[in-house]
Amino acid sequence: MTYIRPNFRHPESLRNDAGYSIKHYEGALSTLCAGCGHDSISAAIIKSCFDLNLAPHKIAKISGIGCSSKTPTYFLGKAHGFNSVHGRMPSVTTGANMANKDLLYLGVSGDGDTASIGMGQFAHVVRRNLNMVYIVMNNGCYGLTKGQDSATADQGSVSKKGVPSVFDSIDLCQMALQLGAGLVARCFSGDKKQLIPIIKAAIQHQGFAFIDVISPCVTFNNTPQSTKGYEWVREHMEATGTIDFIPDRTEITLDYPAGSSRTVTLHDGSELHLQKSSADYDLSNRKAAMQQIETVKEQQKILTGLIYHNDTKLDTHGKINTVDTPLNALTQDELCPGSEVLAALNAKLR
Amino acid sequence: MTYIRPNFRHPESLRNDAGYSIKHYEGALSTLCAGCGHDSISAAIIKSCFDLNLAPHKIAKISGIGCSSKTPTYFLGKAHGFNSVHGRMPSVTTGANMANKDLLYLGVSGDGDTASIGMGQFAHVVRRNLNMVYIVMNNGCYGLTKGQDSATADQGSVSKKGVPSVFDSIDLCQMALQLGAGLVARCFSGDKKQLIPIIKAAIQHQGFAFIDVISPCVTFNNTPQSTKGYEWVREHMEATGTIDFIPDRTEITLDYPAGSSRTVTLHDGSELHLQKSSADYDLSNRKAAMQQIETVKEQQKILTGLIYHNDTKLDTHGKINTVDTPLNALTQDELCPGSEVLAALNAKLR
Amino acid sequence: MTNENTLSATNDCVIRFANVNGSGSASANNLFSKAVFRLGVPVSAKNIFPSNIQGLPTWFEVRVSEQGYLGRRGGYDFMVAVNGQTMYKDYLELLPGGYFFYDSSKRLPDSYDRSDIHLIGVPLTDITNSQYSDPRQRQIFKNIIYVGALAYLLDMDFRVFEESIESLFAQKPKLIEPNIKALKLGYDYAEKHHTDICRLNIHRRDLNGDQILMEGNAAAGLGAVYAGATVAGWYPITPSTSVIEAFERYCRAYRVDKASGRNKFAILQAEDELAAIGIVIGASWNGARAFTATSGPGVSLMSEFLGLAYFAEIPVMLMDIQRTGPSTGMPTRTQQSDLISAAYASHGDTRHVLLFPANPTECFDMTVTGFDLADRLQTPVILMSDLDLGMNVHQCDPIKWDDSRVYDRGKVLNEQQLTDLSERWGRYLDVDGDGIPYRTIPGTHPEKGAFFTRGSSHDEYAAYTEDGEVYARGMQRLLVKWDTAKTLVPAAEVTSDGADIGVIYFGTSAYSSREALDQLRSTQAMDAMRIKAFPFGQEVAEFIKQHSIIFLIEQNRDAQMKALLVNELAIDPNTIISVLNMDGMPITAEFLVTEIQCHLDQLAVHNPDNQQTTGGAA
Amino acid sequence: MTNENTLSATNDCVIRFANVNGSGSASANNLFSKAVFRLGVPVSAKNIFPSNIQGLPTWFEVRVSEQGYLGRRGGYDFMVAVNGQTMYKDYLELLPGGYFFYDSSKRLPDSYDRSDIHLIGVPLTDITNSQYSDPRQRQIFKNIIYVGALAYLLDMDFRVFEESIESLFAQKPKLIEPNIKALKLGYDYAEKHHTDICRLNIHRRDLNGDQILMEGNAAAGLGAVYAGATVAGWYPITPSTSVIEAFERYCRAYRVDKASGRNKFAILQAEDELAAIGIVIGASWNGARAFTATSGPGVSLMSEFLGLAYFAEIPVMLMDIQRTGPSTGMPTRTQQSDLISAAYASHGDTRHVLLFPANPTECFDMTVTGFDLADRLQTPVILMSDLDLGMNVHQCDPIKWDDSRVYDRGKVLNEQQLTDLSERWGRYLDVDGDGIPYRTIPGTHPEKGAFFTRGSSHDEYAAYTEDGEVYARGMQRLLVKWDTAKTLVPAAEVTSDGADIGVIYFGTSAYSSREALDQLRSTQAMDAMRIKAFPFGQEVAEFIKQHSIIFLIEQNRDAQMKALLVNELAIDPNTIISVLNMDGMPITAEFLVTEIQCHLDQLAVHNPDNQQTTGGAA
Ligand SMILES: Cc1ncc(C[n+]2csc(CCOP(=O)(O)OP(=O)(O)O)c2C)c(N)n1
Ligand SMILES: Cc1ncc(C[n+]2csc(CCOP(=O)(O)OP(=O)(O)O)c2C)c(N)n1
Ligand code: SF4
Ligand code: SF4
Ligand SMILES: [Mg+2]
Ligand SMILES: [Mg+2]
Repeated sequence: MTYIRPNFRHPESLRNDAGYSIKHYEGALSTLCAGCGHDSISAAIIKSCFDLNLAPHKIAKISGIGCSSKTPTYFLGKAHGFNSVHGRMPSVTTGANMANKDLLYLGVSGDGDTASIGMGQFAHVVRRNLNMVYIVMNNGCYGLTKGQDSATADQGSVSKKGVPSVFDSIDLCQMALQLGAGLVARCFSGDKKQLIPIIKAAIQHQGFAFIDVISPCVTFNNTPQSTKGYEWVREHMEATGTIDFIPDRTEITLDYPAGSSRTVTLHDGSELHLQKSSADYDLSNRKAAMQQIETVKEQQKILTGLIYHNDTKLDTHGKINTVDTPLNALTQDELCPGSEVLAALNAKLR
Repeated sequence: MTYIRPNFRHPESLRNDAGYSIKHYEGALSTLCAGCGHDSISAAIIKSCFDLNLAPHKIAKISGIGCSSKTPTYFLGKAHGFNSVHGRMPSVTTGANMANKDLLYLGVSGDGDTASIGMGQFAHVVRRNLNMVYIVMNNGCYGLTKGQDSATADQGSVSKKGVPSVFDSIDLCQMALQLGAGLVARCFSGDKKQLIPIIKAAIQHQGFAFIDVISPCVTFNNTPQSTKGYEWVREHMEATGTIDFIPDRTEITLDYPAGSSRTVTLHDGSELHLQKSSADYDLSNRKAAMQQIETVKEQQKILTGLIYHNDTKLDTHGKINTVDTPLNALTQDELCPGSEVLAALNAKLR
Repeated sequence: MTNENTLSATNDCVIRFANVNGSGSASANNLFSKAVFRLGVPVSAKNIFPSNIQGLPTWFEVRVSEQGYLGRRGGYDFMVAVNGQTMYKDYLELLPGGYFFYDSSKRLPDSYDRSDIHLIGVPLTDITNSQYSDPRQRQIFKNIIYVGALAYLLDMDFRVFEESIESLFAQKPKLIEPNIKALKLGYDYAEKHHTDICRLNIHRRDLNGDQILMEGNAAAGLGAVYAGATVAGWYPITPSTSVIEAFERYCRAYRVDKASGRNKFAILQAEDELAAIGIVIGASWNGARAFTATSGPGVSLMSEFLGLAYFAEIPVMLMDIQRTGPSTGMPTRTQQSDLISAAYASHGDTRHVLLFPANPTECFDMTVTGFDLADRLQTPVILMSDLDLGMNVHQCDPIKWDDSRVYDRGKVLNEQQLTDLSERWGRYLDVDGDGIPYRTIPGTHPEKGAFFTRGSSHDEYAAYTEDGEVYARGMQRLLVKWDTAKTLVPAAEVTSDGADIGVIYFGTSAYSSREALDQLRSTQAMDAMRIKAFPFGQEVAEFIKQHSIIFLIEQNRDAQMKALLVNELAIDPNTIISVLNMDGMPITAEFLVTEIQCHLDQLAVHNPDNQQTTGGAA
Repeated sequence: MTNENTLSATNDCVIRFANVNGSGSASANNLFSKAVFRLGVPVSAKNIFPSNIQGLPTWFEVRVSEQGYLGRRGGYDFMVAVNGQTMYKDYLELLPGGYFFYDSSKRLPDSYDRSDIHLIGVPLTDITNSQYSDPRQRQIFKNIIYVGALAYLLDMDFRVFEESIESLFAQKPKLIEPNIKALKLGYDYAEKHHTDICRLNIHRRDLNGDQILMEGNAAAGLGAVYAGATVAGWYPITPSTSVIEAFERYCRAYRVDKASGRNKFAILQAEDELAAIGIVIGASWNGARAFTATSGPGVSLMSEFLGLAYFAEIPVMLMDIQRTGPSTGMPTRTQQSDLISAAYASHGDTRHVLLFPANPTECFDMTVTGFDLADRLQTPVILMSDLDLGMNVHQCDPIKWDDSRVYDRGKVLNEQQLTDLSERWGRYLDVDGDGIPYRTIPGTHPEKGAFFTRGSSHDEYAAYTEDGEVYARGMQRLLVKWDTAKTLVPAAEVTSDGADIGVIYFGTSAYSSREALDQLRSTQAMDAMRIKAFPFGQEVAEFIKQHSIIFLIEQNRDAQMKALLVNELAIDPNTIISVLNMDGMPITAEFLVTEIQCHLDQLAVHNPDNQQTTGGAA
């Protein structure tokens, strides 16, 4: 039980450009196990929101059920949160987003919550390109119900129970790519340097941004033979590149060595800079991204980092052509046709 | 309303090697619209089962809800059928298969039934590699509820309603591939020459065999601008190859021109022969198959035919290591530990 | 057949059309019933269609009633039998003295040997074949021809048909003349060959006032527009789909921003019913008015989410257009059989507000009320319509809107109110004693009012708790809210004259119940109550208390409303006699009269002095 | 504190352990309660744990009762307070005259100022720190040390602890000595510093006969093995998960084919509860015995499928291990609040058979019976267990199996029977008049017996129909079957002595109810009935009829069993007084006595001559 604080600790007095201190982004005491990967992700979210100068109350954090889905209580205490039912975060977030397009939607889920009971809703929120950040805290198991294998547990991976998983695992990044997500990334909760810029990029992304964060469950799935344990992941990570998030390209001019780096420009002009990239494919090429995941997997490695980015597609609101004003802000006058039109309508019905 | 009869009409008297006439494989009067693609698929199923000499009563046909899911009533009247609830055919089939591994499981679904409400169950039955044939009668719409776009309706496709679909479509073959299906094919209900051998191959395949059959809905989605209409599909089909199913390779020796053909050998020794193939990739290479679908799609075409085949994986029973005897045939003696072991057990609990 | 047996009546008959679906008969049949309406004669029409798209039997029943009885009466006086598949059954179902209209292009088989009915043959196929060569035209005009024949046979003013055709095809004037020609073909043939055969007439009256013809689902969809609903998540299912279709249609008409062409509404066809209600819950939580419409299977699937909304106190507007259950049941037949599953949807101690509209006007009104109640009570409200109401065209009062009406958005704190708050705000704190706490909408205030919504147990400040006492306190407060609900829902409609016998009904049983009551009252005084909502107000309990014999009319097998009444009002079930119709067809007045009379006769036998009757079990 | 206030008793006390979860206290506490059991003294233990994995408060309550009362009594005599987070609350909750055991390594703050209790400080941290250096060892042995101290304080035979340790670590003998050492550390410290302080004793008796200690879920899992279940589809959810874990454990022990090492069972962790029950339905349809276990949220999600199984008549064995609802509620607290949602699960007219086990032995027996009933009745059967029963270790009768018992697989036609059939077989034809038709399993016969299963309406021959009469006939037959069910389900257990007052209870309320009855009967005659199943047999109706005052004990807010009784038996709800516990904690005898006595006092006031009592409303 700890308060989640980002590793990069700012003095309480330090304020970001929006005038908030880091405290404004923190939440309640975490009740997760000490060392749980999920807590690190919470810390990264806090730090990302602080750095991006977001108004905390303009964020809605929505989750399903599970240890992972509990985390929204532990960050962004000034934001409204919704711990819904198991596997149904996507639909609740979709409704929330329909009601008010102006908030930032941070969806948090687990691998059980998303890849099993929530698979249908996951697929369809991707397909609709809902403008949200979707984070899966992926530990390959059902933490809250005491460690059963989840559908992301790799075949042969061994959890605390000691029985190797027999079924193929579902790769959520590949699913997201397949279903048309605009930003797809995979991270490791133990690697904040990579995670934070990617969360920032996901927040800035217009449309559906998916981050699969491998997040070890220290209590039930952190054995040496678990492919979602700290040890295994650290040893098998293969990164698309070392990543910097640059909020405003006019501001800083970093000198990246030519050829070894590449830049992803986000819709607000901010940039994601990949240094010393090991990924030799075009990040905006879906087919290439899919291949790359497979190729790295064939080498018994896990591809991490930003895997795909493309923000040319309309989001759900764009597709269904809603007005700019959030729907929840339209007044009765704007919504109710009034008595007059009824005369004509009734007449037609005679 | 018609009785479904395969196009290739055998005289009633003609019997297959198992001694059944074609009548043994037929079902009740179809109540689908005249011209509905689904009826053609039923006919192809009838013909395939006849040709394969299957004992009709050793088949279980299971479906969800929809026009497509009604079809099991219209074929194989001697087989038990189960028209379950919307989107849940996979779980019912899974249970049935667990109970008796010795029957052939023919699962029939629609694109609404599979790609929307049934997405979760679909994904997981693939993942478990259940030994079954899974046929989606894909018309890009919800026929039975009068023509709403389904999740397989392509963006821009226009149904009878006249409003272009705004969301991306879900490609079920790609999903199946992604999730590890052992046999993946796409066919067109209007092309029996391709469909029948593939159904046969799917039946012979050990493990999960998936066939996405584009099957026009003449009533609600057969406009010229519908990418699931007869016209569009006929014009945009791109086949992996012209296909022959050869039941026993020792029997017939066909002379295929070298280089232009390839052969897929099924677990019982039968073969699927692709002539004049336009697919220049290895059918047993998953990555290549995925790429091929995408590549053909980029050319505004639909890849049809056998897309992928690999039967090296254990099916669900294999993975969970069940005995050979069907579980529903185990006797009380084999199942009940009896009173003796209770003495020891009770003692342990004191 | 003797003349005495011949059915004869003016503006009082039931005509049944037996067709094949997908054959275009629906529009012809509607043309006929609309003509009756336009003649100023009350009419009701029931479409009895199969659960497929084309080629199966479908029926259309038109009730013509000068007395204004709009329910099903029972029995058919006139059969338009143009479906070979069902013709013999249709033939047998005709009332003695009735009229059997058929396509005489083929002669009737010998088995059609009833001597107690009138045969009216019109060679529809021959006529169309001789007049039209295009097969599609043949099919369509065949239907119009029989309507023309009916116009003659029933002595209807031909002009009203012409006018209908003219207004129907105002956009496609080319079609007017051929349609009128087809009508005439039928009219003329009947006039020539069946002169003065039919003693059923439909003559012009002026009984329909300002009434309109509308489907309940269209009215509910319109109601959602007027109530200010902006978000709809839904999944197609018969018979609810047309609610959303109507909502979309009316939104496109009234809710598109003129300048930008953009929509002041968001309708999402969800991937299933779980997602549909998830969308509604998310949108409602975020301050929009949102709703979904479904039928039984959808309600079952929404059950978990309904429990969340109940416990986390989120407004939900759900329309359940009931069909015949259980399971897939008869998807195109009506029933009132989701009462228990809707009222107590979800595990644990839950209960939800239900509204029971009885006609399209009420579908509109109760939808608007439903949104207000959901916001005020912060809980799910379920509009319990049914297939009969939702998908049939009903004659009803015109839709009205009072421009001074202001939406009741309930206890929502805005930014200023939050700023002004001096005490600590608690999301689940009952400060007014009505069991309803104040809520806030995300994004309202930079510092105050944020809270965590959860389906797990929470204290008054929305914090997670596993303290049994705190949990129990919250659950008890929900009962206080439930009591508040009783005072806010629409009250039952009571007609009381101090009789011993009370008849209770609700929803679409209202039509036939009223007719049955009129008949029964000729020999026996009876009071009546129409229930409009659950939970029940005080008036419901009182009505039951005041009557020694209660008949409760329902369209289900298990007397579900009785279960609700008995359970919620602590009523002795033995005081209630259930009258149950469960075959999926809208209940008929005839059935009601027979059933109730039969019970009364039995009671009279058991208690000759008719004193301390306690009623029989259902 | 005066001596009179000091609690003193032999073999009659309640000890509460306050710990932090994930700290290894569970095994120490179990060691203690098992020692009581092995001393031949009846014991019951309740684990009150949080819905997280590590670091939150958890309690363990041990009831020691020479009289054999195994429910919660109410009140704590002895508090082992080793959780700082809750210590003060724990302190306040101790009964006057009780004993407060705490870690005296740190001195108690001044606020701990009660003068009516005994403080027993043992410096657990100091002792462990001085004895062990490894932090993990420190944590584990700290718990063992307090158990050792208790052994002295409660004057328990130390040998029984040594034996327990020896048998516990029979496989890891290295651990025996250090554990015994830790026990001794505590024992010795207490002996030295708290000599003869505690007047609560636990002395050896021989009261436990051949009883065993078992969790209800383990018994249910074992029952499924004995019943011949081969297929389980499931989805993890507390508190049901351990049913499947037990099933798997016992299958691995008894159901692996020796020769091949292969499994005579198939357990699939499904993707969700919809799939879990889908798997069960598919397997049952195909002739295997199949089951699933879940809790409230799962039952909600299974609702649509349960309706299918009801209507298509497919055996389903479902175990609902109830927890506190609604929604996610309190996942680690108990309740009996899924009765209505289980009994009437799904839209349309549906009803399902429920079984109410009251102890692990019954979990076993009723699971076996449940499979027989599901097969015989071809319908869902739901075992209504709860967290208290399922996840706590209960002292109960040993599990028994009669080797002459033959599974009742119900009316299933085999190949020979099909061949021999002379009449046309109808899947839904009631040939015996009991409402139960004959079914066939796929693949049985090459020519006969194939049929189409559907959730849509069907005739007697399983053909699709939209004929309302045929549909209604089928639905009425299901009521006949329901009547048959009443004669087959386990009968209620009635203890009747002709008293005016009858007390009804079911499930885990049985323990405390019996204890309360013993107390209440000292002043007032009372009969009792324990309900074991729904639908109710004739004996249930009769019991209610025979008693002018009925108390009905339930662990939910909404009196759900009362609703079932009233609705199904047409009982006047006013004759039943509900006694409801709803805070998620197992009901206590103290609560029951107080509540019932209070009602009785009120009744006495209203009816001084105690004559025509009609009971008060709940
Ligand atoms: C409908 C339903 N089924 C089952 C559960 C029980 N349950 C709670 S959390 C959980 C799985 C959590 O796994 P995951 O999403 O991976 O989260 P983690 O705890 O591993 O972070 C389950 C099955 C539930 N709450 N609701
Ligand atoms: C739970 C549930 N929701 C909705 C429906 C209504 N429904 C029946 S069929 C269908 C869609 C069918 O579409 P598809 O699977 O593509 O089959 P098609 O008719 O196009 O062959 C729907 C939504 C239902 N029967 N059950
Ligand atoms: S059980 Fe696992 S996932 Fe849950 S809090 Fe503990 S370490 Fe994290
Ligand atoms: S509606 Fe469409 S899918 Fe359904 S039967 Fe007709 S053509 Fe086929
Ligand atoms: Mg997980
Ligand atoms: Mg379809």
